[in-house]
Amino acid sequence: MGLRAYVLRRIGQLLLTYFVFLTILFVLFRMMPGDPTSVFILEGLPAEAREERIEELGFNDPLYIQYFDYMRQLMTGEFGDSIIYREPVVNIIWDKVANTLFLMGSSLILAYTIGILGGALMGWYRGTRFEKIGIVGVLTARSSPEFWIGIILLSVFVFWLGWFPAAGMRTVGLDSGEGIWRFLNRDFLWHLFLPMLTGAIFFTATPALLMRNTMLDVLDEDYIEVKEAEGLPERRILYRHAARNSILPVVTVLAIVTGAAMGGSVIIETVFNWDGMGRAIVDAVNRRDLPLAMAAFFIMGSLVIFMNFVADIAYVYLDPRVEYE
Amino acid sequence: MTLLEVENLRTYYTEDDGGLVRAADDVSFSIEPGETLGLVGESGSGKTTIAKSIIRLLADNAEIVDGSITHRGTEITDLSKKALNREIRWSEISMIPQNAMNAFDPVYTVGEQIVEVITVHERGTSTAEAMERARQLFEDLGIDPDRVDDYPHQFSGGMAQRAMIALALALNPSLILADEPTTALDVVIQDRILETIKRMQEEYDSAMILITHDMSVVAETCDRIAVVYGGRIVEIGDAETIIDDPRHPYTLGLRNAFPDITADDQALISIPGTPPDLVDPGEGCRFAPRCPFADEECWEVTPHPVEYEPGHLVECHRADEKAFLQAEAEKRETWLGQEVGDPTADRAPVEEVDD
Amino acid sequence: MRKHTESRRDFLRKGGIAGVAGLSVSLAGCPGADEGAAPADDSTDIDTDAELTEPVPELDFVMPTEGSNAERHELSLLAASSFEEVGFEINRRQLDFETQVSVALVEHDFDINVIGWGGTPERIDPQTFISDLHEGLESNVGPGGRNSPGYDNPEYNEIAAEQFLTVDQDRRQELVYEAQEILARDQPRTYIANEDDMHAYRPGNFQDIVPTMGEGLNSFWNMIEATPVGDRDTLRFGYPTEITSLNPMQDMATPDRQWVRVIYDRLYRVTDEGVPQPWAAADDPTFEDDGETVVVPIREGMTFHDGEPVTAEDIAWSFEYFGEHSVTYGGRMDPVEEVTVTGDHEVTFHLEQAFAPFVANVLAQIYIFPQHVWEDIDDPVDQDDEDYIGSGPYQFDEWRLEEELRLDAFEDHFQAPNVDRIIRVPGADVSTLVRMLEEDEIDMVGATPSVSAQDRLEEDPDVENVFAPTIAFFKFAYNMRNEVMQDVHLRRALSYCVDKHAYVEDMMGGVGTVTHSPIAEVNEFWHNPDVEQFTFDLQAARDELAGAGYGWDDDGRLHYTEDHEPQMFLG
Amino acid sequence: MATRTRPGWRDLPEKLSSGSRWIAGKFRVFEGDRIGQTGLVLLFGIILIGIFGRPITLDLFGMSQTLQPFSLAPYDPSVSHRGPDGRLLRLEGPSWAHPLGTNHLGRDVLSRVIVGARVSLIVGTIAAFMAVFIGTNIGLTAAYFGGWVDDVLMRITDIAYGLPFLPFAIVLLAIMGQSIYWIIFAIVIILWRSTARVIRSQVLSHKNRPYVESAEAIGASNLRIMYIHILPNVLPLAFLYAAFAVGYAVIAEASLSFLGFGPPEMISWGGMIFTAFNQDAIRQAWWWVFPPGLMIMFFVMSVFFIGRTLEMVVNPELRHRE
Repeated sequence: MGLRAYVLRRIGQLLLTYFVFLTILFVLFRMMPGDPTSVFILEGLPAEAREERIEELGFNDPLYIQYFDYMRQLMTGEFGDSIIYREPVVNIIWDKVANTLFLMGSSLILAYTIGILGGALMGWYRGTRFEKIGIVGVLTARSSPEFWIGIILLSVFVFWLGWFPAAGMRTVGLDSGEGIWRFLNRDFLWHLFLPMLTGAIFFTATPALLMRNTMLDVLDEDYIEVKEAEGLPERRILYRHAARNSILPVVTVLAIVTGAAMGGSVIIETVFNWDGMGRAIVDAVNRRDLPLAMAAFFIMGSLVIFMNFVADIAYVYLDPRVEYE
Repeated sequence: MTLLEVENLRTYYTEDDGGLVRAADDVSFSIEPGETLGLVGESGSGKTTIAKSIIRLLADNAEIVDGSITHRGTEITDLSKKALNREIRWSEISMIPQNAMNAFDPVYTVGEQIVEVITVHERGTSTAEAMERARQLFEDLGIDPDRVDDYPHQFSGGMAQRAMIALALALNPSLILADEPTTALDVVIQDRILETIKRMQEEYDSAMILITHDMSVVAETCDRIAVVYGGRIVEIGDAETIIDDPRHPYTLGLRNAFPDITADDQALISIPGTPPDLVDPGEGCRFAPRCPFADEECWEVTPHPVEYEPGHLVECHRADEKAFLQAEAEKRETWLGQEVGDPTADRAPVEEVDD
Repeated sequence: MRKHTESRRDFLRKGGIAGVAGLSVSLAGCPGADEGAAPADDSTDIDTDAELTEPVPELDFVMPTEGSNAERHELSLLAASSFEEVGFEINRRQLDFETQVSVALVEHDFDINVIGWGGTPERIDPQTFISDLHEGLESNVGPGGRNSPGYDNPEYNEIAAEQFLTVDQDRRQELVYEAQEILARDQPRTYIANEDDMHAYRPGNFQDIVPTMGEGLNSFWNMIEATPVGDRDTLRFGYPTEITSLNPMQDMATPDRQWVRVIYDRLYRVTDEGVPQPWAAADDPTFEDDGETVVVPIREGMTFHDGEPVTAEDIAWSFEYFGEHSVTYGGRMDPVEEVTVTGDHEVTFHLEQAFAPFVANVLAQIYIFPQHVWEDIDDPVDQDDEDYIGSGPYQFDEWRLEEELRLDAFEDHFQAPNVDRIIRVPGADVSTLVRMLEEDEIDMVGATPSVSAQDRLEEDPDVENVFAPTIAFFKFAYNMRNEVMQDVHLRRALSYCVDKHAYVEDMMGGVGTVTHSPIAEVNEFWHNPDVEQFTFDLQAARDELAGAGYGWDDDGRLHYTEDHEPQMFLG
Repeated sequence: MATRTRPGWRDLPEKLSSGSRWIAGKFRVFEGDRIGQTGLVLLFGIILIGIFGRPITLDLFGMSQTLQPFSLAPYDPSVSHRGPDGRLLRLEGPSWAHPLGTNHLGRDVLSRVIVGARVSLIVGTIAAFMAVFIGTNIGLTAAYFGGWVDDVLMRITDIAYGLPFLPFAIVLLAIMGQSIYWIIFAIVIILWRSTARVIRSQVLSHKNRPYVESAEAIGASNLRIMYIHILPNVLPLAFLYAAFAVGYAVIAEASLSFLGFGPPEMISWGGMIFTAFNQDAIRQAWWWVFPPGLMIMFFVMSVFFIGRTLEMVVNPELRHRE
């Protein structure tokens, strides 16, 4: 099968997966007990006004109508209005998506940089003390749930040393600029550091162990010996040849892990009060703001599915030897 | 001036249980510029270890414990890793491994890999110049120069081996270590590759150490031949002498194991038994357990090389009985009737694997 | 105005709002006296050896999860095991807040439900808390109505309706007392505690803070009065949830209201002592026609944030407009027939009939809008005005969702605040805010930290805890739509099983007040201190049950007996 | 056909005994492997705590039977302790009476940590083994039958890969109500997928081997080939995945508990940290936060360490080669 046909087939499968995912999403959220207006009852919302609101939100329509409406909305990239904020969900959600992407993106970049380099070194220095300590360290990090790592970092760097801010994304009242400069400034990075580190510690294990394992295979290959015989400097062999050949499975796993990391962001966001998508889902689910919750879930799921797709394609792309199944 | 001088080389491996494997044990030989030396022996005899010791490409658990290797007066064993990389490896001594398909890094094109070795060693050479040289090498070796942009997996086995030769010649080395360069190939192509190697070696005026277990290969290609057994060179001499007039029973046996280049009526006779365990071999000739001619002395006293003709050294107590040995060795019964007198023979025969 | 920084539990029982009676003092008429009806004594002799019939069905106990309310969750579990000890079978249903509200208040699918009512200042008037069990009131009935127990006692309904119309303050007090007695007797709910506030701030950054009853540091007056120490100009105020809207027309939740009201003025504002005082009004209103006409003089010289003057027309228009469009509080204008402009600086309200809490609940609650901004808007509820132009002491600057709400002081206001700017910071939860307070990233937190954090803050020299009592209360509601819960003795027995004291002392760490009535002790004028009290006493619970024809099998499981005759109300 | 093969079940005892011999043989890999040994010791300790933490009584038909009377936990974990003056011992630091102090309701933290082992053990093992069971069967079926069966099953796997775990679990628990069963269910839904993929590719490589072909040639049924011939060959891999799955399941349960979606009315380590976090006590009450956190870490570490050692059995390539 040619590359083109392969990619086309994958896209076909992607669409099918996607359709089923969306349907599951719809079913899940329609099954959810409680209705979004009830939050206001305690605030004194009269029963009549509540009924009106429910009608307006379309919760009284037959299910199939709601389903088609929902599909149509998603097709047009619209998510409806948030029930709580009474504002289009799109206005609310993208900021949170950006916040989560910054957080988890930087975490993963750090995790993969450390993981790949560390894993490569562990493989290169196989059988040494360094490798052993590396493995134990990495497994220990992987054994610690994110919230646990976060709490330790908080205890040490905030409560004890006082080096980093306690929570949030920006110093209260600081004007940090517009657009991308809202993120690329010292204050933001300073706030970002601990949550990012939490994720990085948690996610380092996968690339590090995988990298080490494939390194062990690669180092046994003849061409590594030839490269040594060629008199290439050790570093060059390590990074340009051994690591480069070991990185393939790591890259494909990266895509999958990226998806998983997005889902796991809720924990870090909770510990560090980071206003991201994960927390948005929890909040929105708790407050039965279905359009918002659905949109957040939808974006996150899309990201995961898309990254899995990218993983498949990346594999074909990165390894000249691969044959399309 | 002698190109490479190996003296009393001892390379030992440490096993997991602490045992020492004497893979090269007191090996001495030398090579003149442009000369081709064949290292012949069964698998596990230590010939690859000798070659790898020369460019110090030994595994982590292997060590050159004694001896010296000098290349044009430079003591290789004393060189720092950096100096070794800069002065010896590939620029002076390159190698052709047995399976070229696996000897190229699969994620770069062959051209890129030739360019890499050139630019790393010759600072100041631009990538374009290096690539031009790679294309030139390809042309010399009869490969379409445009194929420098192909990935290794796009080459056939024979083609890859030629590309490997191109890589080995890229820096015009004074010595090439060819480790079973044709074993992985079809019989049909083997000869052609061997011819190519020979032709290129002459063209580039490099010396070569050809490692093989195949007597017929060395007979055709080499100026001199060293027969390796149990980590030692048991016989070394001119190609003609070793092929036509050997003195060591092992050489005689090896000769039998391959179709005679001259007489084709001979059936193949193989040497019974297996190569010796090199962990703590003890006193006595290491070939004694398999040798049809071994006597008491052979079992008890380690033989030392003796020069019988100029440049022809043999390590055997009974080497002076040349005529007798040669005559007996041609008889099939000599080898078949041999009662193997050593417990190591109980070991299951080792499959022929490339070492 | 009383400014206090009294702290911590020493304030606990000192509190009280003497001024509450002054709420509608100008309406006070003749003192009338009626003895409150004594609790009826119906105890009959019971034959404890009566034959057991079927077991009392399992009770469906709806409670919050630990995440939605840890303290109430603990108490619910504690109570559930006490119920079981007495012989009930309990099905514990832990629900998150939204589901709980839906299940209990909308679907009425429960036997016992745990929920609290919030205590905003307009609820100081007993109307809200007395009438929510008045089944005759339309807004209480049906799904989403506040009468979640479905309590429908004709005697009570009558009293609840009457107090609402009684302008005479003392007479009304008597009726409210009586209503409390009936509730205590019938126990449609177990009133458990007032969950008081203990807020914290950094005295090194701010002084002159004004915590008020039911609101603590969230109080309007605090926003105006708090004075920075040193060259500080910004007050950073933390609150655990984000506001949902600043549009006064969709102002639906308490946190929204706290900020809408600093941007939009009102005619009167309820002081920290619970009394409405003139604000945009120049003086107290004049009541004519037995209270059916109310004349309000308007303060001169006020302007909106865009510089336009605030006119009497704006005000009259605002009241009409709000009554017409506000989803949540439009109903407040129901008693008003018409609003007319009767002078350059005078507005007159014509009521259908005299309404006791008119100033506190209408004039002091409805916002003043700029007519020139709002009159052209099609859908006032969904309108997307990002300028929020009002005439209040703060003007809108910027709102970054889930990040910051920034308001600037409106310097032209007649009572401009003491800070230049106020920033509201929403946190994911109170702990986050406390953390930020401790690290000097914010100045005040408008929510009660956990008991652990209170203890810690107590020891922090840079932080001060301030106590504010509340009229809010928390209770178990018994669903009287279900047959099993219709028996008053069963409900009373359940009430004996609730350890209110443990709740206040152990779970709330002392920041709370045990209550037996919907009207808080701190609401002195309306609170009836002599109602029947239910304190934790499992023996009393058993006696109550035994006396009402219940019995126990060998496993201690509660059964009905032949003697059992359900009785809905006592008396 | 002249001779029929024996029915599959007759082979079973033999298969089982060879299986257990195989397992026993594999324990040898722990020799000299310090990491794996540490894992075994940790796991053993946690299992002991789980069993002996509190007495176990079984109610059967009204009969109460005590299976295990021993209690490692010094106190009833839900009793609030009070000082001599009747005051609640709120957030008291470690003392002789309470080696790990007390929590915000005066409850003994040590007892709660000990009791918490059970939830982790139960959720971890049940979820992991269910996930691996389902994943193995799906992978086996998909690879063995191929064609549309494979296509359908693998698309289902893709969809499972599209569900982000925590959000999905939170929504699920919001719908179904919080309970330990639904937590296990949510974990299983997410965990089976990786096993399915790996087992599938492993089975694919076995499918065309001579032993399968010869089994086909003598007319063995599909089920027989799948479960008697192929399965034992991929079982080591399934065991390996089970070991790792236990770790993931424990982390998943702890994470859900930390977000307040844990099993209600059960003491779990994640839940303890949630309460401490929720009660804003992490700043002062280290004795309340660190022990459960360390326990989660140790438990997961133990299975990961063991898994790493097992991995070298399944994939000997990973052993250090010289």
